[in-house]
Amino acid sequence: MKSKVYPNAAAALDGAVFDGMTVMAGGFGLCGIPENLITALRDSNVKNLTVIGNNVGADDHGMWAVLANGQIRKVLASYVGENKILAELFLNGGIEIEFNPQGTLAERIRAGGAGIPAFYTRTGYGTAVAEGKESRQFNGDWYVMETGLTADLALVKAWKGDTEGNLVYRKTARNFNPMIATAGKLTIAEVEILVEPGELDPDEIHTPGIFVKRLFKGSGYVKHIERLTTRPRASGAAAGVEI
Amino acid sequence: MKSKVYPNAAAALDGAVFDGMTVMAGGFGLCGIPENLITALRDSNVKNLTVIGNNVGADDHGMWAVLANGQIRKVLASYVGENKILAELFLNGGIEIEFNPQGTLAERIRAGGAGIPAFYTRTGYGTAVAEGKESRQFNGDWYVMETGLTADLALVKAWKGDTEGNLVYRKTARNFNPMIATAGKLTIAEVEILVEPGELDPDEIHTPGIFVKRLFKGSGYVKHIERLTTRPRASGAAAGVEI
Amino acid sequence: MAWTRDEMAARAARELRDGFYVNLGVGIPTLVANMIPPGMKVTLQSENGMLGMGPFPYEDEADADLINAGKQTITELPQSSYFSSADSFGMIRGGHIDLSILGGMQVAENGDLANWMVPGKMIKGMGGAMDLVAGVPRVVVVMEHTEKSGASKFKQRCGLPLTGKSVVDLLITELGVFEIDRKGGGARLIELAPGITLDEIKAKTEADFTVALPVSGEKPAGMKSAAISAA
Amino acid sequence: MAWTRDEMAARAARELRDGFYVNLGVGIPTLVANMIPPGMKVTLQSENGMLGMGPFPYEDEADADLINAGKQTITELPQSSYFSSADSFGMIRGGHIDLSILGGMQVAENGDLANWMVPGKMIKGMGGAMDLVAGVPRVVVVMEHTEKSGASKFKQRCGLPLTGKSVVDLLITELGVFEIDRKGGGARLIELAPGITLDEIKAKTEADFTVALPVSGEKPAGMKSAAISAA
Repeated sequence: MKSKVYPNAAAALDGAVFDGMTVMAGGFGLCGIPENLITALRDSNVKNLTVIGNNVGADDHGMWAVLANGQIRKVLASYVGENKILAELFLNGGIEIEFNPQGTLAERIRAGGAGIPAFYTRTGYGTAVAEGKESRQFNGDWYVMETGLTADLALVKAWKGDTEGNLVYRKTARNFNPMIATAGKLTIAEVEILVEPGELDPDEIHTPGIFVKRLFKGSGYVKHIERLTTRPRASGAAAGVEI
Repeated sequence: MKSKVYPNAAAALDGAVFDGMTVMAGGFGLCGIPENLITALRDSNVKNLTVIGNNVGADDHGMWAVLANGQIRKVLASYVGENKILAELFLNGGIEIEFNPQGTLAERIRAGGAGIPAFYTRTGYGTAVAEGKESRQFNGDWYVMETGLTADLALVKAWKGDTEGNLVYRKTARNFNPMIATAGKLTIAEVEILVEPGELDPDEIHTPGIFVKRLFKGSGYVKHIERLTTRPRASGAAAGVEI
Repeated sequence: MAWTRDEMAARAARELRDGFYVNLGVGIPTLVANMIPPGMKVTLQSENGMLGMGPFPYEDEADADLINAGKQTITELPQSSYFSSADSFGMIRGGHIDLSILGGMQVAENGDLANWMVPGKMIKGMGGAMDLVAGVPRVVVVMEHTEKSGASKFKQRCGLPLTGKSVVDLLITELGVFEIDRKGGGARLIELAPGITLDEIKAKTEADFTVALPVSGEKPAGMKSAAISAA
Repeated sequence: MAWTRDEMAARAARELRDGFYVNLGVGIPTLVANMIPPGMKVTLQSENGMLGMGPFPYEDEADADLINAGKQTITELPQSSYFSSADSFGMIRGGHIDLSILGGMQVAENGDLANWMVPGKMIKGMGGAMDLVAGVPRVVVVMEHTEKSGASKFKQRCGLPLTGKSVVDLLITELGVFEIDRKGGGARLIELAPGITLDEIKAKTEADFTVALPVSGEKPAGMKSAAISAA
């Protein structure tokens, strides 16, 4: 079988991108984002992208680079603060943003990957989010119908991966990555540590290899921290300072 | 805080059962079933139960005991072979069975635990399973609406658990347990190995403790194998014999 | 004298119960984490995928892979667990979190909440707020009682786009505390900050509310205030 | 001469492709696991929550916590992973499994499949079969061509309750192989078992089908057979 392992992000992305495509990318803020793949996506210069993810990077970081390069036409996200270029593009009509409640976005992506075309959620009932959607009562409560989401390309970042594409995430860098891994027609993963099959405990694999068609060992991780908050060594209290 | 840990199944079940209640139990066949809790449920003698699970035990094993004790009025399951008493009860009208496709059952339980009152699936469209349910087209394909399931009581079996209720399952004994843990108004877990918080890797916890209100260390596990299939030491082939 | 931010957080902390799993929003609600009574076990959920949030890290401990929903670096505890965003919001939507304490821009007397956008301003997005108010069985909002203009933020009806409809159970402002019957509709004032008079809070409140203050000697209840329109 | 069970499984194994993720049903389909061509990488899924099913265990290795969907004891491989039933059927329903090979009671010329119940007999349940045929993009059914009575099991229309509507892509019996256009409808015979004549298979088949057998010299296609009613 042709190996799933590629030498780097550019090689892994080769032949996988086209103008007008829909791309999902994992991450919450800048935590757990596929840094190498995002850079390669920018370098590919594909245009008119629809990008689905919880955020769209932050000034100078992450998906911001693709945005700043003028490649994005539409965004589906739950929160886009800390991103001046996006704010400008949005206000002058240069970009379309569809806001999704974070849980609805996560569930829509899971549904897309799991063959569920639509589901109902109480989230957003009676708000602007429900406009144009079916609202319906179950057991006396009102719910909104939301549809599943898939993408032409799904980009995820894991901590460890084996050559079969099995992935393990680390701490809160897991976030949207597991669902996004299931929702791409083509899913590419970058990992910090690439191991051989058998080195991951099969009970502890978060994303089974079936979902990952290509993967590579990433390099040069920045892992920029958006809000470094700490507490002094002397104190035992939870209160801390933002640096 | 009152500890979540109970000395045994009977103590954990105390005050949690009542006639006419709905009970979910984890397991696939006899693999990963909450053996101690099922025995305690039988000993409780509560009646008119609705039992939700993939199967309802097998002759002389598992939920069969509760069935043989005349406690079950209705069953929701995907497969009930290997169970003579159930077959007899069903044929003479002594019990109601609602058959659910296995994936639909798993997803209905997940939905119930995740606050999703209904979803659509292609599974069962155009079959007896779709009768009386809404069928609907999305993107040109037909789907059936299925509803979420919850229970008054959810019984699960894990391999390891800590005193906070965090659970880890082992191999294919995971099966329906993780979703069922989320779908009970009260969820009780039995574990083979009970540990202190910090002994489970937080990245490897399958069921976060929030879902588990009571737990105990089980004992006397039988773990009956329904179909022992092996291969001879000499052979390297996958073919084997059923013993 | 009106409550300070810390005092508002302390009042919100009185809503905690032993064994609760709680989600705290950014701003004043975050301060509640420092006010969990000694001996009480409260587990904090962070909707980006963690249960059992610990304190901020020492400077040399900060880990880019470990942040809360406010994107601040945090730490884990022995009982912590991590999970995906889908599982996290399954937990929230499924009603497993006992209590959510959030900030607000406007609250209406029927429990409607607006806290995610102001028309004409850049929209940042609702993040997880809509899911939290829709899914968590008990929602406490902590906010300033009035705009800088003096306009009441506790309204007969929210003017701003809603985060959720009939979702707020308790409103804490610097002037007092209101209980809201999110099913039946209707608010009642149950506490006043020290030195705040009923007349003052009425004057600064647009919402209709009844009064049920615990006073020595008598317990007023069902006293309907006049509706006071502001702005 | 009609194919044996092993030969039917071997024919089904020819549908495997390098890199495929495959789900095998009980009965003849299970035999396909032993017929994966050398050098070809095929990963077997078991719908009770495992990818990368290994061979049966040595007797002293059998583990009650490690079974397949047929409840047989199995083993794991280095690349194996375990997951919940919800995740397993998300994988199936989401179209991530490349191929499903299943047994059948009846198949219709439009791709309908019946393989889970016979009215009047004790119903055991459909297990995962309905999800597999609904979710997997390519479904191969391996079954005997006729009942013991001689009645054709490849029908114009299934008489038994359906497992799935328009779900079968390929039907393999001991007499031959039929391709089914599950979208457009219509079946065509593409192979005959050695020594089986077109007349014989026509006589034993109720379904309408065209013939597109690879013969030396010519390639017949679109030859419409007469509908032959059985039973």
